[in-house]
Amino acid sequence: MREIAVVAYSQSPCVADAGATNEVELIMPQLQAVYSQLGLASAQDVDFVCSGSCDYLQGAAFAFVAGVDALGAVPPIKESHVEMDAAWALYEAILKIRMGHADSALIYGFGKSSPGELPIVLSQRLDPYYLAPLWLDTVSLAALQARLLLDQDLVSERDMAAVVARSRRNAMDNPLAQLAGEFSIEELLAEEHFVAPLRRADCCPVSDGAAAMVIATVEQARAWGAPYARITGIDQRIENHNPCLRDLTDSVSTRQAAAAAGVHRGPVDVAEIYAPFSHQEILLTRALGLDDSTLVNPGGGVLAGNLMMASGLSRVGEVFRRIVDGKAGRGVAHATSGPCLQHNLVAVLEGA
Amino acid sequence: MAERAAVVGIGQTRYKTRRNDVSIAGLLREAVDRALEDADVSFADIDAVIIGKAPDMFEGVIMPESYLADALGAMGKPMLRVHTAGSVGGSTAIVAASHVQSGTFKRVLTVTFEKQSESNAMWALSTPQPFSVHLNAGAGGYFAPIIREYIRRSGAPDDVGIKVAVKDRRHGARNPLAHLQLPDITEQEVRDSMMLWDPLRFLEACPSSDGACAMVIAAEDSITGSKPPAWIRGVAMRSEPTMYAGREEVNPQAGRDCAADVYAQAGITNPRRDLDCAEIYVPFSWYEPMWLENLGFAAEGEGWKLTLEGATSLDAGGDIPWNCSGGVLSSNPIGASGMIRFAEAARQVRGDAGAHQVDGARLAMGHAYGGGAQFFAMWIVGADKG
Amino acid sequence: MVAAELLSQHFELGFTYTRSTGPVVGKFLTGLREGRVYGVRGSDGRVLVPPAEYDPLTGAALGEFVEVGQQGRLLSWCWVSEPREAHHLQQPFAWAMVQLDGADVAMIHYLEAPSAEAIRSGARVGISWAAEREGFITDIRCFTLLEGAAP
Amino acid sequence: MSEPLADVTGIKAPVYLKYRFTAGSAPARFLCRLKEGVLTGQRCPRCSNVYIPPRGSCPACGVPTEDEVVLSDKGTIQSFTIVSIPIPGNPIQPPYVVANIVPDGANISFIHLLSECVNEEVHIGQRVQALWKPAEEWGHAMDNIRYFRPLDEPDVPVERIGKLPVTGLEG
Repeated sequence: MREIAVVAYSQSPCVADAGATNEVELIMPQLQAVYSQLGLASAQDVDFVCSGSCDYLQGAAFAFVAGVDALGAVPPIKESHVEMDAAWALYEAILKIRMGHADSALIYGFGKSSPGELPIVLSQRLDPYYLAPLWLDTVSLAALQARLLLDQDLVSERDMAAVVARSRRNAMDNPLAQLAGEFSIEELLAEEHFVAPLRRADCCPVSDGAAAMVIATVEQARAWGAPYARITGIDQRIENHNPCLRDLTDSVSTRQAAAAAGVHRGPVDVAEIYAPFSHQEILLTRALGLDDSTLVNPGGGVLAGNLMMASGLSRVGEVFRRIVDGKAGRGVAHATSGPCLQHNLVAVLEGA
Repeated sequence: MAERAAVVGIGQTRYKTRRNDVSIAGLLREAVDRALEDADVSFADIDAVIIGKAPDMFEGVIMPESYLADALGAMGKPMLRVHTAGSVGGSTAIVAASHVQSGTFKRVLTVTFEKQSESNAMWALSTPQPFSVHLNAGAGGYFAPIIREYIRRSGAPDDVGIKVAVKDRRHGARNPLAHLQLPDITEQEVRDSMMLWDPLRFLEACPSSDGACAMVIAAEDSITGSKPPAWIRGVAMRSEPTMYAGREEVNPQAGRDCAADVYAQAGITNPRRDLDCAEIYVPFSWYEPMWLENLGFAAEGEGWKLTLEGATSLDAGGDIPWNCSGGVLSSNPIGASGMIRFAEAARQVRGDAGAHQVDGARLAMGHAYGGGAQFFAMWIVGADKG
Repeated sequence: MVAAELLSQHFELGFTYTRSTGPVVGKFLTGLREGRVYGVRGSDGRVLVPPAEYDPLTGAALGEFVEVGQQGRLLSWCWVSEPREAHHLQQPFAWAMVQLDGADVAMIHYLEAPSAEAIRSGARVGISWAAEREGFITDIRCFTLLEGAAP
Repeated sequence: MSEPLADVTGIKAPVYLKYRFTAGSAPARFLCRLKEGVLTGQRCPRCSNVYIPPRGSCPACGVPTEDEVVLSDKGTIQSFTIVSIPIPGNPIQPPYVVANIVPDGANISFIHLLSECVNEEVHIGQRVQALWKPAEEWGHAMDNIRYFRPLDEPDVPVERIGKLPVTGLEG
């Protein structure tokens, strides 16, 4: 199988409200950034383009069609789109390179979640007969999961606060983060509950923004002369939809994807875990089989800023960045999608 | 470099205005169960599931692949949800094929659907947003002016669209799954039908259907089922922006480039001669002559002549029958319409197209387009490995 | 370049979808209208409530219905101190994961309770039916704590 | 005793979501000038084509368009259709003409209503001009232009549609 590498990555700041910046205007700066990292002029200089987005975030059908206006797709390009987080667009692009129909690909994800009430919007992702009509919001669903972990002594509220404190502290060095600062566990625990047992700080913020990445065969990466990180494993698995039909104290699909991606074949210096709620970071760290030797979410993770439809791709991008900066030799990126971690993707990246 | 892959199972629902006997999952399962049976496999034999549909607003279920995972036997497997507007049925088949052609999986299930009766297609395709700078005149309001320009340029007589409308409905009457069953339709009926978006009449436009289409795609060493496989000989996709200065809307470059790419992969130098039949996305009758030119079956300005000669008609014994299944003009569950074209092309080369079979078909094309005729997906399938 | 003011406007994206239920969902909703709760037996023998159309393990079509009780045990819950506009209860309420008697898995619905302090995991709860039932999931108005269940 | 009810086979599921939509910066600039009764486009720094309504990028080049250009409210019909069916949410009664109009000075058309015309005589290349609502009714909306209407000027040859300067055929 062809060896594939991440060669460029850029992410916008996570902002609560991008205001008068539309989707095209969100995407373009990120595209320009990855082009400039490689000396490319436009999407014409890669072989394939794939994006991830969701119409319902901004409430307009065909949101992704506007995204094409950011690409300079004249003459026409080879292009595709997933109505998913862009981490799955990355997955599609990898298959395209593996089959030999491309040597390089541009991947981008974007989301402008601020126009709607995101936890309520996403309640309509639940089954349309039993759960969606109840307007069971995503924060409440996560809180039900957190209660199970707490009741079974698998996690404590103090553990959760510790995750938040570390995220906020790590985010202080991350200029793209939305929430950062020095907080003690006691301070966090002193906050009142939001949707008990969750406090507001246990929940990721809603962010607007975009991210872009270029991947290529290792041969093409070398030809471009840019630093790269090889994708040595990638896998994604889905589980049952109804959260009551799953063991919510574990993430079986993350375990499956991690095993298939080969997470355990070597040391993991860094892990970027897509955990929108503090307890989920603990749960996912366990499902990925990681211990204290792994640095988890050194930029604060999505608790410091969550670009719906791009955060999964960003996790891969953050691992890439640490590897090419020489801060890690081997890292794991995780992306999630669906109610209570239904669908999970795991990628392993290693230095050149 | 790509691994060889083939369609080994195909399943479709009956297409209808309103499938009010099934849930959304039930609609998909009808197609999926038939595809699995056709391939003689069960969910246990499937490595990954690839699903496609057009905008989520049709059913008001956001990213419905989440809810559908259980019904598609996807537990513990990879899943991907494709959305490329109207071309999505074709793109989904191509993305599904890439799971096998990349050497990553042996056997995948792919399914596309639309349950348009849950809402209103016209509404779902043009949901209101503030500060809209365009007048909303429906899909026909977008495409009718392009058709008018085609007619002006080519000098085509005004009954070409009518002839396509009759031909595809007569084809559809051979296909028991087709939504519209109009075996006795006449040109006069089409001419007399209400003018919706001049020059487009009611009977020259596609219906709005509920339905699903599924396929099982397998690697060369994992072929199953008793029917011959349809070998995937070429796949291609192209996109261009909806509007840009100087854009050729009548004969989009994305379509021409996509066709050139897929023909090169399949070794086709003259599509009319080399292909035995084609399933081409024609939601408005006039798109047949337009696509005949765009896809290189006829010279520019000459496509309508093939239609008038009967070259695209199975009933007239044409040399290059188009849309023997009845096409989008006979059935249109939007998200599935592209995959139906791809699947029907495969049925032809498997010799399994029933009453709309083209005798001895060995090489066929499936085609889909979407957005403002800006997203294209095409494949060539053959009875031979190539 | 002319600086533009920020142009914002509220809008509602909405439709009243007409969903056909198919036989399994239809059986459950018909039961609700009659004040009964039906589950379905899965391939592993578990009773799933609300009934799944397709087996969560094998994907097989399911259809063996089992009537279950209208009381059950609270497996998990969370307290919504500030209900959102879309929520059906506008006083502070809980979401509940309830395993009904005779069922092997939980279902999620609203739980009406005086306060978070009145609730504990494992509590006994029962269905409070809507005054008028039409064959919709909201025929169950919510769950309520059963008398004497609170510690 | 009332008749037993039939089994449930369908439900009505209202899905209504509220959003606060904010126009993008390029569209907002366009709409603010429109409120003053001025049609503006934006020029691509790379290919020099002028886009109306501007969407923030030149779709062909994929670069931001920031150079604003004031356009004429006279234009040419690139193509059109006569709409005979009612469109959900559109109050205009059919039949009416919807035309792809390229305003002088722009290189792309937009769709707008054409009126005060004989529907059967509308044709490609025909010259038209905007009829504006009274200024006091202007808002951030394209319907500040009530409709376009035919202009007594010679037709534009097809190959020149989309290529006229702001001064139209004279220029």
